[in-house]
Amino acid sequence: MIRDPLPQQHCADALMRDPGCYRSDVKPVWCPGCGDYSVLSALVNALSALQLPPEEVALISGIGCSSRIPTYLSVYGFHGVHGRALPLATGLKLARPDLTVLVAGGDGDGFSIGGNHFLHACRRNVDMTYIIMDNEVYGMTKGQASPTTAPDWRGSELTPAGTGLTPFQPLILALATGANFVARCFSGDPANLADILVEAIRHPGFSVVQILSPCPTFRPEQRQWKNQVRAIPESAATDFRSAARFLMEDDGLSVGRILYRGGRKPFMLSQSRHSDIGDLEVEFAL
Amino acid sequence: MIRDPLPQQHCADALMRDPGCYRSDVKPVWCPGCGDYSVLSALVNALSALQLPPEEVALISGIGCSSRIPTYLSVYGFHGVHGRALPLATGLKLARPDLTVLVAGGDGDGFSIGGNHFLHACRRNVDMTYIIMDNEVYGMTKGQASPTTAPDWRGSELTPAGTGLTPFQPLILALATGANFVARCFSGDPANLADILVEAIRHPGFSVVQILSPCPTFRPEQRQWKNQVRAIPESAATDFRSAARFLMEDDGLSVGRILYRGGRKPFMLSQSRHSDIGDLEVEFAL
Amino acid sequence: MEGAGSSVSIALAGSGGAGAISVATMLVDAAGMAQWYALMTRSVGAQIRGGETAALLRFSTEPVAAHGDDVQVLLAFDWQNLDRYAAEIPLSVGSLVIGDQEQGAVPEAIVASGARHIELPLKQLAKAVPGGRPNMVGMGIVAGLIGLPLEPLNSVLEKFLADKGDKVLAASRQAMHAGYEAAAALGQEYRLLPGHRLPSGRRWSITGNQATGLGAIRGGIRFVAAYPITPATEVLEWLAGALPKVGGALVQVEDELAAINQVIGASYGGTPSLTATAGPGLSLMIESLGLAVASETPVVVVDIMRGGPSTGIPAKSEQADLNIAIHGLHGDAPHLVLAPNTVADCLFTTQWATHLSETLQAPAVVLSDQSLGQTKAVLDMPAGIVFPTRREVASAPAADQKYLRYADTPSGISPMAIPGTRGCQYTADGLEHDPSGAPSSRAEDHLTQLNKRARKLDTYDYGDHWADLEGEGDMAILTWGSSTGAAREAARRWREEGGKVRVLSIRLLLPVQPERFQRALAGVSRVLVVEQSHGAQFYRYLRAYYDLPQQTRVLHQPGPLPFRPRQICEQLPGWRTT
Amino acid sequence: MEGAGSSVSIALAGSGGAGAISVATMLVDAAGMAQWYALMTRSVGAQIRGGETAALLRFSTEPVAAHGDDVQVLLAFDWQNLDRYAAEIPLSVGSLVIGDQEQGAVPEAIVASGARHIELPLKQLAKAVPGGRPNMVGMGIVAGLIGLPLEPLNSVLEKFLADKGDKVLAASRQAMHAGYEAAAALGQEYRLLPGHRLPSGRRWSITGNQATGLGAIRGGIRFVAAYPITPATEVLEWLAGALPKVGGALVQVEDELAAINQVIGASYGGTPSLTATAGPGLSLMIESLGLAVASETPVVVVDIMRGGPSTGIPAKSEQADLNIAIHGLHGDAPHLVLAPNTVADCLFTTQWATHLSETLQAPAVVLSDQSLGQTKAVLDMPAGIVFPTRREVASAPAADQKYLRYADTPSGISPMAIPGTRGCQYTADGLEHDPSGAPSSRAEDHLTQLNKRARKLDTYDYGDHWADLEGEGDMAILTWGSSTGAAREAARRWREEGGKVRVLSIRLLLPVQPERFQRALAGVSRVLVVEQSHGAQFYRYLRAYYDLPQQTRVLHQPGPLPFRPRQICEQLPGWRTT
Amino acid sequence: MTAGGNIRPECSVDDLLAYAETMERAAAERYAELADVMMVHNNREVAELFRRMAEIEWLHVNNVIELSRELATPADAVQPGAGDRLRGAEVPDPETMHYLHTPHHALKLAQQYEQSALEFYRQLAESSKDRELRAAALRLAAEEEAHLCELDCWLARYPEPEPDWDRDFDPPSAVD
Ligand SMILES: Cc1ncc(C[n+]2csc(CCOP(=O)(O)OP(=O)(O)O)c2C)c(N)n1
Ligand SMILES: Cc1ncc(C[n+]2csc(CCOP(=O)(O)OP(=O)(O)O)c2C)c(N)n1
Ligand code: SF4
Ligand code: SF4
Ligand SMILES: [Mg+2]
Ligand SMILES: [Mg+2]
Repeated sequence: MIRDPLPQQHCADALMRDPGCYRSDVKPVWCPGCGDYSVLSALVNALSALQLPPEEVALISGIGCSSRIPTYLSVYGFHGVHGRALPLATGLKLARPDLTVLVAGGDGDGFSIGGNHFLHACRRNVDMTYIIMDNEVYGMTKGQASPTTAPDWRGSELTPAGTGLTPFQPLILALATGANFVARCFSGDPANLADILVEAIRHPGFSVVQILSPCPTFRPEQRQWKNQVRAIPESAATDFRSAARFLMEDDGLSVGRILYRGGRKPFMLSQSRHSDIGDLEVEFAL
Repeated sequence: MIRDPLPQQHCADALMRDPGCYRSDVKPVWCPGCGDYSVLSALVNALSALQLPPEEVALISGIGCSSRIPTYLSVYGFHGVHGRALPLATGLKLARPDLTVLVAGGDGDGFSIGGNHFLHACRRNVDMTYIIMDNEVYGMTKGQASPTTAPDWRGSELTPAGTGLTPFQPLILALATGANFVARCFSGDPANLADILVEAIRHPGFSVVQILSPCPTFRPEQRQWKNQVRAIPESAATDFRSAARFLMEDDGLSVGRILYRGGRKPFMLSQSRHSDIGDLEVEFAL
Repeated sequence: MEGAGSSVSIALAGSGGAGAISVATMLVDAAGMAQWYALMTRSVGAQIRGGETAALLRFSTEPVAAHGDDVQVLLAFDWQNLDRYAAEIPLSVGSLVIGDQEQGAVPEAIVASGARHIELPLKQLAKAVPGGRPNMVGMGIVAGLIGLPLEPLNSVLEKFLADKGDKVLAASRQAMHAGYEAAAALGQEYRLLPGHRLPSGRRWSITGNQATGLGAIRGGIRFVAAYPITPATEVLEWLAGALPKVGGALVQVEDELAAINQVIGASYGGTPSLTATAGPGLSLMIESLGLAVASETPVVVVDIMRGGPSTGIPAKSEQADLNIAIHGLHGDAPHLVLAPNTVADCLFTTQWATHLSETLQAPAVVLSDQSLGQTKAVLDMPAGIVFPTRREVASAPAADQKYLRYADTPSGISPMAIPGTRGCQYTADGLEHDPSGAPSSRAEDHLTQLNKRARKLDTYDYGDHWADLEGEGDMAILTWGSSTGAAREAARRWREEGGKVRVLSIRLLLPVQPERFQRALAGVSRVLVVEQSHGAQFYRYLRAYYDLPQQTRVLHQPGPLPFRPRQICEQLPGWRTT
Repeated sequence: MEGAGSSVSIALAGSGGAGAISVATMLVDAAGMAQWYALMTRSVGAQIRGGETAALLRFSTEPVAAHGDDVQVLLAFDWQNLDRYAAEIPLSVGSLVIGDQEQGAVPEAIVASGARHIELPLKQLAKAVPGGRPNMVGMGIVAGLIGLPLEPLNSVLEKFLADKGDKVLAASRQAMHAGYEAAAALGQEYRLLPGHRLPSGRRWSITGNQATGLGAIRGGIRFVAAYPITPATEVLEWLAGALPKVGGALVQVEDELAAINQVIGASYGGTPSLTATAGPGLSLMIESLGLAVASETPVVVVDIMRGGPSTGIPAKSEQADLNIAIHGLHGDAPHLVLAPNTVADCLFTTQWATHLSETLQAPAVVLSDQSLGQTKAVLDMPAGIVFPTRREVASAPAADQKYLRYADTPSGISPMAIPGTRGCQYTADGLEHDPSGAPSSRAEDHLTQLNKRARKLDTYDYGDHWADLEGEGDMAILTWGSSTGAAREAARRWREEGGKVRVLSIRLLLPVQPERFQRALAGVSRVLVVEQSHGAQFYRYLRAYYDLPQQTRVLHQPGPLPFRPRQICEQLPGWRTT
Repeated sequence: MTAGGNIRPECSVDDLLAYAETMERAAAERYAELADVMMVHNNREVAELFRRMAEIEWLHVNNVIELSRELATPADAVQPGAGDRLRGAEVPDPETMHYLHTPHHALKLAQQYEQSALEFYRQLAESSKDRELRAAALRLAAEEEAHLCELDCWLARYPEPEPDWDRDFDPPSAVD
């Protein structure tokens, strides 16, 4: 990899950590043109802006093209099984509240097999940031419809007549179940994405950032997204209601703004009182 | 069980099927005072009102006190595993569209372990009726908090300080994900419940009926529900928006009315074209 | 069969609400205070409340781990639906049945046993005391029958009824006394000899599920993810209360898929973590257990086995999850499987499992069962074993070196970096990987990692804890888990009759220990395998991994009935002569 | 090693986009039209697109089920990252490597093999044709080398490029011709003898995954629930297209938990149903497979095995899901496990599995693997076997009788009422139940149902299909699934050298058939077990259930490399002499 | 997308140079990344080209540093925000890539971004009232122009490919 000629060492010690400090030396296997590259760029820039020590950040994912992302960063990572990134991350954060915990993955991983954990993670409101690279398709298994796929998309042999199903609206559900921060972005505007990721990571509680991230291989028409997306109007983002109302009308292509920031207290486990194991045993002694 | 003195036989043949025709001779193991008894009554009354031949009805459930219900009816039943009633019923209905398929279970079964299937069943909109006996607790495992439990309920040793979680709002999620019929009832008003069940079963597509059904054993305070519930105002039920708006404000104790009836076409599998297996093999022949 | 005097078996039965279980619980504690040992299991109907209930009690002057062959005394508060579980209360001609004639005739199933039957007016005796209840009368009768002194009885009553007020306490005490006196008329036949005097606090009263929880905490577990399921819920409930006191915590989660993944996540973060479940829940955890294997993340999964398959018989015991625990994972996925064999051993085995899992960076499945877990026993205070080592962790590598999470070390154990450790960032992965953790599908990397994961488990020295061996001779009973109690009692009887027999109860089921096994069975030519499963799962497992002598017999029966020592004895002499 | 003349092995390699796979696919079909047999497997890198790709081809005058020992010709369109999978292209001193010097030097790994190396200007030859591509030139070279006539080549080109327009077709044909001619200079060494002439349509070109799909449809499957996973997705994709044509349907679902439950539901409704997955998905289906056992609902679950544990190596083959398929369920849960052993057998075994599952009202797991599933083969048209029976269904009982869903019949099979049948309403249950289906936790009911569920599987007469036996002698190779091809080829060579050996490939893995096994191995004193797993899972399984001779050896290796016949041969003579 | 981020005609020279350095750096890194991407996908030819581009961008970085030194601007006048580094006019968009791209495509891509950078600096030079800023912008513009010329020369060597350049006979592979 061609890198900034500065030595790597500064990443651990220097006062100023470049984005490059957050990248590992494993090269992505994503297809050229995949939106996930930009998500990766935006994420490392966000981490650099936050100047978080890489060893105090953990990035957890499931399975899918997008879920490969932890390997490409130099933070702690866990590439788990399909659909279970959120509970894995939750366990980690609950046991290690000192870490900055990020979760990343795709629309299939998060909303199909992982849908239940998504709901319950929003309800639980643990202080983590969930980054969904939504390409409305299962990229890794060669292009089947995902929950966010339009009902009439006929590109997969598994659903040759389209799915006929109401697409899954992750942000409406996130709002309805209690997520504390909700935003939608577009990988084609990584600068804006990076800015919003910074906010999402900073915000306490469970933050959900849905990113339209095209899959040119199985959804070549998504190359057009860059001409189709539009900015979320400021008015949509004034409060919970306006955000909910906006999302119900929206076609999913409005991006680039934080829609909701809540004030709910993040969930934590209280493990305050300390006593000796012997004290526990008293209850059994006769 | 004390039954209609008429011989059972008439149930199969007669033009008029009594509610008793829909009851089996297995006696419920529910605690005296459990709301599920009234749900059972209402359901057999609804089936009688619809005069559905018992052999053309299938009632599918998961695991929980409430999920024991199929055994108590004389229709076809399947008491499956915890949390999987909806996919089991979906498979049945897709393969056998001629049957009337009902699904029943508890708040734990449906929204905790089964939450993902709930979302996807709403999206899929197969013509079935889902009857949730919501007691805001896991009855069968002796009283732990369920997704619908209030965050400050301290009755379980597993969550001695309360769950601290945002309660799960099944009807908002049902609306948001595409259910075609949404209602909330109270087991304490079985007459109204029976009427609404009739409508739910009649309505095409996926119908969701949430029933407040008290668990006097682990939530004795629910005996007060009968004094606390109130009627859903008519205005709430005019359309999708009004229903959604109403639910967002409601405390969950408004009952007795259908909140939403949609016009979405139920999902079915097309298995129209008939050809010979030999025709399939042609593609392989050289 | 058992010598009256050193052990007595008593059943209390009645429909739910009659109070059989609470009385039995108090009797167990009182017996412990009276310097005896005791155990209590229960059998319940399908109803949540008000169902048929029986408590099976055994009191003894020596530590006791299994029920006897027969129930010597059955005291029934009523006869409601007793036939539904009569099979679980083995009566014989020598048994005494005490009923209250006000509750109707003795059921046919009981009469058929040939047991002696007497009537005592429990309800009337209770009514004579204002606020008195028949169960307290029953408690007095049992106490009187076995000669339990009044002092411990009074003190357990005080403890259990502490928050009920003085009036209730006085009435209860009085009703109990009435029963105690009524028992005097029934003779001395069931009186127990005095037990060994131990200093106060040296006897414990504990259930297997509580012991499992305590073992976990002793082992270092500080994070637990919980989804309730019978009969594992009490492990979780006990831990929910105990963990915060030692700086840990429990979280209730949405399902078992979440539970196993949360504990993997917490453990990845450096906190020893556990979840407890039963067969259906274990099934759901299988995929992610494989992730723990591949990512080399230690986690402990306790399975309190119940009747299977599927939902099966949730409240009853069976040893039929051995197959899934040993072989349930897809791919080649070496891991640890352990099983406690007594109530007390629930503590040790869970603690050891935690130690091994942490040391070997592999998931450990602990197979307890309903009969161990829900048995309440009076036993000698378990020894406070402390295991020295903990997880081998990595520290920052030298400047010119790259940290390799999955380094191919000689022991197979690779130092694990805990997030927060500077310079050791890596990605844990369930995909096959090279030593650094980067995904790889190369045959070479696959082989290296498969070898390493197998080697770390296979070459570790597990010491003597792998199994419990007792006795000598050329005959051996091979067993595991909760069947051990009955097997040991059968062996004891056999030896009392002059025979020789070994009992080998395997605690470490995976990885297998063929050399230790061979040593333990050196000179043995006849083996009787004893297990509570329909499919003879333990026997098949033994065949697959161990060499058994030609003369091997299998005594296997499914749940819910536990083995009675007699059943095992019957296999011994008959077998000897043929 | 293999006689040039009757068989030739060729590898085509190049980075994705070079067209190695498409050329190989066309060559296979063309070979079939030319009255030969062929098979093709592929090896791909980690990239979705543009990764390193190799197609391994074998052409033969006789039916062929495994690759040979070496690749005789390697044609590389480029050398990009070939070292990443060089291990999968075994070259030897006798091999010929054809490269294009424009693509740079031959990699070290290739040179090291000692293979002969020549350069052909593939790219230049292609450029000479307007619109010509190097892969077409390559296709011509291979065709020329093996003597494939032009006519079938032209017709596959026409078929494959039908929608690309005449210009593309003409350019491709011309480029292919250029290669064909270039091959003439390379000599006759790799020419194949003429194959047996069969009537048109009597040879099929099909992949194992397609054959599985077709077997399912032939078996009567009409409902499929699908969640995609490599390498099972193609089974589902093929079925999605095919099912509606025969009145069935496929539905894509939210996860594997939904998939297994949907098929249970559909089957309960009377429709034979199937789902296909790989190890991770099978793990998630475990709990509900137990439900199918307990509720006695037939379902077929196809597991296309891949490298494990956990996510493992998704695109590569391994036979390591045997343990979970046999033993993965909690409780005692008898079920069916079958495994096809050739591409063609994927059809038969899936069909038979469906038949057995329907007949015995039990779930059947079919263990295929990536190497069978994703191999494309030219083979003789599979025979159209028709199984007579179908699910035993109940009709309305007499007026005075109650329908008992789980009646304790002598065969253990209880007639199953299909919803809609009047008077037979019952509740299917995963809770233990009495014969009517009502929940019961009584020991007696439990035993009755456990016995019945075991008996129906154990006493059924499975006939000769349980295994394939070939050869004779006192030595046997014991194998299963995709390892069978290499084992058979090794045995053939052994026999050609005058030796005797049996090959027993077990198709019905559960229930076990000890008597048939004993008969098949009568007179055998030495056994070589061959399987592709690190943990020797098949060997352990055999030990658990069958009696093996003292002299038993195990040749087991994990994926992703397949067995080469030579590896097995090497075990035979050495073993014979020691 | 706002090319140039917060850089407006009324900004200072310090701002411009800080911006320019960040941008050139980002572009260099991005080209290097694109080179990696193409290497992973075995498109060596295009990878080499991007590697060259990256080197050229590093030269630009050094030139900006040089210029800063000449103008004696403080090292980091403006702290770039998280997104600013990605907001530059000449940072190529990875989403336009294709694994079968030919050098022609790659050069076209580079041209597009260099062109937009050129226009950005030119416009700034035209619209700013600050003389110093105009001079600096013009110098940066000149550099981009030179780079563009170079690209033109290269492009001449790589004619437009056949219209079906993106046709891949091989199916994609599923890896998880
Ligand atoms: C249990 C399980 N089921 C199925 C799969 C196969 N699988 C791998 S990735 C994937 C879908 C990925 O889609 P998405 O999450 O949207 O990620 P993308 O590839 O589109 O980024 C599936 C179904 C698996 N690995 N594990
Ligand atoms: C896989 C699995 N996990 C856990 C359980 C234990 N379990 C049985 S019922 C139940 C909860 C029931 O709650 P709900 O659905 O609300 O029903 P209720 O009893 O309140 O009617 C649980 C956790 C189980 N049977 N299977
Ligand atoms: S298949 Fe789609 S999602 Fe996957 S790497 Fe390629 S472009 Fe990205
Ligand atoms: S425990 Fe509660 S839900 Fe269950 S039967 Fe009793 S009252 Fe009903
Ligand atoms: Mg996706
Ligand atoms: Mg409930």
